[in-house]
Amino acid sequence: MTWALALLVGALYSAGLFLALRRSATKIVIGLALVSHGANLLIFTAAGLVRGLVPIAPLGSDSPPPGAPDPLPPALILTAIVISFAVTVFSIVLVKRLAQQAGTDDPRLIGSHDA
Amino acid sequence: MLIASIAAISLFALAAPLAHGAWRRGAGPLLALGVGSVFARLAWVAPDVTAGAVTLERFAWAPQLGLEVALRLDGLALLMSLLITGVGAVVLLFASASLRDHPALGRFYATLLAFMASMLGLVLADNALLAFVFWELTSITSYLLIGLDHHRAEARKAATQALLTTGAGGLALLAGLVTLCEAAGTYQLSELVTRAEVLDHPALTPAIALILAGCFTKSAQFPFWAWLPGAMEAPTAVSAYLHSSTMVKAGVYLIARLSPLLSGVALWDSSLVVVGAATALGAAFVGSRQTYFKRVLAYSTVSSLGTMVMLLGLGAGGATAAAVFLLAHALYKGALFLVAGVVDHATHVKDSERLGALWRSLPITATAAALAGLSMAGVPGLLGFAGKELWVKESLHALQGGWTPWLIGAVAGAGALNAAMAAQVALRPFWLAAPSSAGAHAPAKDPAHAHGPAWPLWIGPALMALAGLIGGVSPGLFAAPVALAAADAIAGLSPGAPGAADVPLDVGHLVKPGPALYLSLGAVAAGLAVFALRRAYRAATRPASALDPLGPQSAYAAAYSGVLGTAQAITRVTQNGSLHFYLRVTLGFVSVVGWGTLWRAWAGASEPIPRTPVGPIEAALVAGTAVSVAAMVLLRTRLAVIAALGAAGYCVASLFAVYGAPDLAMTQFAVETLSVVLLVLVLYHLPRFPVFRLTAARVVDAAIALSVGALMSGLVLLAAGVQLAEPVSAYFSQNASALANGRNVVNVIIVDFRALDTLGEITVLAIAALGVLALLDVRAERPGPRASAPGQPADAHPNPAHAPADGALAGRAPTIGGPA
Amino acid sequence: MNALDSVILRTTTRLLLPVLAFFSIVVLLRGHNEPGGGFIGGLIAASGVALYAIAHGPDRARRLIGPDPRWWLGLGLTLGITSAIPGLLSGAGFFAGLWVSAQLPALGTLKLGTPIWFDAGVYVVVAASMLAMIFRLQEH
Amino acid sequence: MTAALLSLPLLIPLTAAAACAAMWARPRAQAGVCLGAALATLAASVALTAQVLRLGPIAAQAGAWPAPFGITLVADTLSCVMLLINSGVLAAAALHGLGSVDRPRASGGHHALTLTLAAGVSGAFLTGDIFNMYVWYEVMLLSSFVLVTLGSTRRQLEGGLAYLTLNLIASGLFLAGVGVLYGLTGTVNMADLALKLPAADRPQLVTAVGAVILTAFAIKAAAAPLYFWLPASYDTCPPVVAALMAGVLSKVGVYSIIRASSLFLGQEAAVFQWLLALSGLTMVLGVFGAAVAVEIRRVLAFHSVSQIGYMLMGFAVAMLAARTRPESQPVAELALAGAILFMVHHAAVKTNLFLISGVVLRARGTTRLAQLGGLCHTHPLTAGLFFVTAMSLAGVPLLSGFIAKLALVRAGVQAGQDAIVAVSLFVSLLTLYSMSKVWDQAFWKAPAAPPTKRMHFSGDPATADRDTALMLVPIGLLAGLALLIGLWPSPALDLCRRAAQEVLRPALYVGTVLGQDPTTEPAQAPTPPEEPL
Repeated sequence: MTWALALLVGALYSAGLFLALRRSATKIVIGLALVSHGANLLIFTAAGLVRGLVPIAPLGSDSPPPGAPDPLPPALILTAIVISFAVTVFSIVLVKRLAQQAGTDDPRLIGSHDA
Repeated sequence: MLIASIAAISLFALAAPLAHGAWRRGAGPLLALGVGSVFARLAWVAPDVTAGAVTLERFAWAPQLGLEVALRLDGLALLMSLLITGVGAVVLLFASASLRDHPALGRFYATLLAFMASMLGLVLADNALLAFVFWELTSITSYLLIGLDHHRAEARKAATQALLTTGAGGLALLAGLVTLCEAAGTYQLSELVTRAEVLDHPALTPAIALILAGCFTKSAQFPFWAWLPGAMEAPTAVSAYLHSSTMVKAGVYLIARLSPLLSGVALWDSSLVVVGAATALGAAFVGSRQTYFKRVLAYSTVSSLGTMVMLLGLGAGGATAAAVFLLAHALYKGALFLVAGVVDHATHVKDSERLGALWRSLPITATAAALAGLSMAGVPGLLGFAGKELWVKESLHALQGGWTPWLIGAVAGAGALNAAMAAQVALRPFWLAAPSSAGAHAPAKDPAHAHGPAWPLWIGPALMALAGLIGGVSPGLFAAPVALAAADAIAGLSPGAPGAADVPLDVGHLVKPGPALYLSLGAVAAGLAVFALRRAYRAATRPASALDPLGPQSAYAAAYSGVLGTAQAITRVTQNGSLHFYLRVTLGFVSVVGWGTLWRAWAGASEPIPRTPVGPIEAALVAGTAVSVAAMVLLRTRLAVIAALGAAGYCVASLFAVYGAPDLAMTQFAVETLSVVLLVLVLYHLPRFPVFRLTAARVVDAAIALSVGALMSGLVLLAAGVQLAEPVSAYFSQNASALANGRNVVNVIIVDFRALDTLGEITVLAIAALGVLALLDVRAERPGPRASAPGQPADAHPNPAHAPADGALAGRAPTIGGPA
Repeated sequence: MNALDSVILRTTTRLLLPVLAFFSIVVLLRGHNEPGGGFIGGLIAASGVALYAIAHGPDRARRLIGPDPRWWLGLGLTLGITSAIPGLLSGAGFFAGLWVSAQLPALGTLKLGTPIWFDAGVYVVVAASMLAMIFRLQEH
Repeated sequence: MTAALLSLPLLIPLTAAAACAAMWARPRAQAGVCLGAALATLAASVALTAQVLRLGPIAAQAGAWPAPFGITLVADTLSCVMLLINSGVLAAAALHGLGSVDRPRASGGHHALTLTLAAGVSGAFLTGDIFNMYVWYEVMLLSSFVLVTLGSTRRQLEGGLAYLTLNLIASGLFLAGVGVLYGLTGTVNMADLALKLPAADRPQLVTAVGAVILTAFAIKAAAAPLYFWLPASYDTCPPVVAALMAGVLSKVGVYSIIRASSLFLGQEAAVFQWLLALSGLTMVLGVFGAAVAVEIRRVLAFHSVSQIGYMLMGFAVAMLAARTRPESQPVAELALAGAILFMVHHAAVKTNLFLISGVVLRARGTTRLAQLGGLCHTHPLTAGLFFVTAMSLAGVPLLSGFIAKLALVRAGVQAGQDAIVAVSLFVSLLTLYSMSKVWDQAFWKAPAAPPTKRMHFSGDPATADRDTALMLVPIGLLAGLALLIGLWPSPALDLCRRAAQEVLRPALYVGTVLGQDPTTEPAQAPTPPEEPL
């Protein structure tokens, strides 16, 4: 399964970055959202996979069952998810405002002052 | 005393604008008096210094960097500092009259005095880095002085050229000094010149090359001299002071300062002689074809600087000649520049050929010009003769040392052409008849100046010319002791030891029949002949202007446009405004660096990749994610792509759920739902994506994206297999319940163990909310329905797409101070 | 988007709102022991108000929550930051958890501590930022 | 006490930001809060620095959870210097903002976002935890995204898109790198990583992870060839925002490179060889852009890139010297001290130049060189302050830039890195050129055209003079700082050298965070739960 998830991480990054290279600011933002999915899955997979147990201590017990998955990666990913959500929402509104002003969301048509 | 001198002049610089504001006319003479008092103080100790006393003053500055305020007054420093303060006082006086009505006179005083303080610091500095500090300050103050009349484009251009040329040299000098001093292990100049062991150091050659590059640019040697004639855009007072008497001698000074160590090194000596001689002859040739006062003087200055540089390459005898020449040149050339200023002031004519018989209206000035001109031409009885005579003598001497006879040709030619130039500026306008052409000006026509110039104007040239005369007639009075003490310092002779000081300078000793005398008198005669036949000479030499494209000005222009053209070309490619290009380069870099390093890491890893059984649910989820991702790449409507994004997110969330992270899964489900809703809300109205086509660009993009993706897969596999240490998270599982009162370890981590992360996270969320509001509310463009508030200017741009970026803010705000 | 002209929706949301609000608080409080917590709780609360806004229009929803969402943002952040202070004052260090427990009849022991205070801050910030964005996008 | 002091540079701006958000409708009050918080942050940073200079590096564990389990805040001299930069620039921007931030921008959240930006930067400088650093990175990045686009002009949005996209890619890489690090070592505490990674003795593995993380940092630092976002965005936003970003933001990337690679990522000397090569490329490409740019803020933006190169150069020279020859420790210290001093200098000077461009923009409505001119007659004070600051940037003596440059050149020559020294001096010449170009075109030249009627005054034109005067206060102070460092460099040099010494001895940092160093607050268990209500 590690192999499969590793390839999936690669697929998420590849597709996300490929979208970021397209002629649409919308696709860029969506692609970056996909990249952050990839990063989350990467953290998750890199730390090791455990199936069927949760890192929650059962009632009456002081600690989760032995062999429960590492609780830290989910906590880190939780933070990362919220952050990437916040960034995605902001960026998509940015793209919308840009598209409203420029009449297109093609970065090749709008981003030219920098040349 | 030394630091006090520099501090006093710096103080004058700071006080100058105030003084000018308070006293107007009186400020200049007052400041000149102040500088004069510093001169007097230095002159007071001169007898001690020429007798061999060396004054040292040291103060800590930045010991961490080897930067120390170490000041040292020896013979060479004395010569230079007397010139700096003496000529400085006279020039201030001159400027107070010649620039009387200049709007920036206060600022001019301040800058000139700041320059003077820097120059004084440079010649007194005994620390290489301190010397460099002052060296750079002279470049900057000179920039400001050349650009004093900055409304004129030529002045600004000349200022920039001077700044860039001397600035480039300065940086070379810094590198050279640091290299040399690091090799020698000391930054103290007086210590450095005794470290002969550095002569075997491999860094010596680059250090010499770099130091000479600095000195040659500053002292306007071939091929860097182009900035100096340009610098004549400055007011005459500035030219007289900076560009003939002092700053341009900084390079010569530094060469002299390092001579005790480096004299005798083949590269050093031969560079000085070859470049110096080339400059002396080349500049003399160019100058002898000019007629404008300041141009002639500028090129003759360059030529003289070449002479001094050349002499410094000729050993101890050359040092004596150089010191005498330096003193003589400062006096006559300073005088002639001021004379040119007086003439310009009186007649507003800059071309020496269009003037004549000025001795009638400007008798004192004409006399001063005559004396200075004779000195410059090298006529016996004046200090200039001593300088020239020693020069010729040393050149002949060098011939025996194996130098090519061409050298003598260069010396003779330069001497002759300098004599011609002396006649051109000192003889032609004053003592010859006015030209008959209609453009001729007689100053008497100008009633304002009919009574001759004010005393501050003529006193300077008169004093300097007189000094040249006294120096020639009675060298023992001041010229010989000062110059010879300097020569001792240049030759590295310990003060008081028998050496150069034995060289007699009085006319009786110098006028001895021999090749030297014949040669130098011949040169004067040839010069006069050139002057007499100047029209024919100029006509005959006109073909030489074909060489201009190879000249220093062209070299500067080529370097300037070459560097900027390269910069332009590169910047146009790199910062081309295409986000797509930026992304490609960035991702390409990631891919190259990532694979380059991952490859080696893989090769060194032997751990197996962990295998966990794949159940049907996981398989379905992986497949679902993969399909959604593929759909995102292939689909063309926005809604479909957003839906696919949501599907991918749900699949990933389900994977989290399967592998024991329920909180994570819950959050991801919630966030994914919200994202999709918001994306749809925001993007609902936008058009479809462009049509999918397989193009070469797309293939490249795909390759880059796949490469980075594969890199990430590789990293995951590496990290999943290799475990270098036990995870710290066992601590969380053990203590969450007992110490943190929570059974859900993930949540306890979020709100307690790693609460700081979460604090940052909610801050991000809050910022995003503020950001969305700001994007939608604060609008500088596109006056929509909200914009039609009363009081809004009617000239709102009809087409928002073409509104200027800094347009009026729509809505409730008046305007926004936006970027342009 | 204006309020949907639907009596049913209005009535439903009016009824749903207190339920969701209560539920969100429960999720917030139980997060320490079971899946849940401030983030999810805040999202649930926000979705309740968002539904209300869809049914009754953003103006009435704004009146419902009282001050502007930005005020609530400030409050939530302040809650989060100030939960660091008791630990600082007690000398244990900032963000150090301090706990008190109360015996509640019928419910057993209720443990309250600064981490829950902190989680409440998370709850408020999440809800407020969601509402700030949703209201504005709705009005736009 | 220590814990309080360590958390204040983070908590003060964050609390003030919360207050500003709550006071969204009262811009003047927000400006006041912002300034007050900035000064308080500055005071806290100074106090913290004093403490660190007295006691050595100090650490505090958030939530009192012992390292490496909780999140550690740790301040060594380098962190303190960076905090001083951050709070100083924040204070300058807040002061300037009193005059330059108009009402719509203020109610759009300018002050709150300025404060969150500062908080994020403080967090990044203080945290001893690499994932936590990621979080603070995102705080400051999103703050800066909003600040860059605040006003929503088309150019701002365009610049914002480039800025956002490239920085989010950096975030994606950073996060991935952190995940891989955790997967390898099971820890995200940087001191713990500094113990565990070398112990594993797998330098090639570390370099592979390091390549990803350092590339992410290099994007944020705007090193070549990853700097495109910076010139694309700095000249589109209000000068006060550009000042904030140029002053501190890209230095966070440099700081992170220094911190991470000196502690645990730089196990192979080749890493620093590459860094050195990139630093040269960064300098040259940046200064080329500046030399040909025709707009003041664009010139300044490109220079920011170029000067990032100097900072990286100093660090790379230092690490190469320290790694290759143990006896060259003093050289390494000087090089790194030079790099750190360069950051201090650059923060003061570049911030100031952007602030001055704000005055120019206010006065003339444009910062395009062709349309400017005559400012040295109409605005002599501004002209003087610009000249001093610009010359400092160009490394002219008696000013801060010279001291920093001299330290780098000396160390470079001592370390035998002649090529990079040559490059840096060439770049220095072009810096001088482009500064003189701005001076020439904007200040010296006769005005190109009479100022347009449509001036870009924000707020009330009646208060324009007062506003400009307010804007000049921080400009004067920063120019004074450049002069002070130039004239009296010893204290700054000593501070930077001490910071360098500590960076070059990672054991000190590790001991402070993990060990029983007396200055570390002992890790305490939380108060027992069973206390009566």
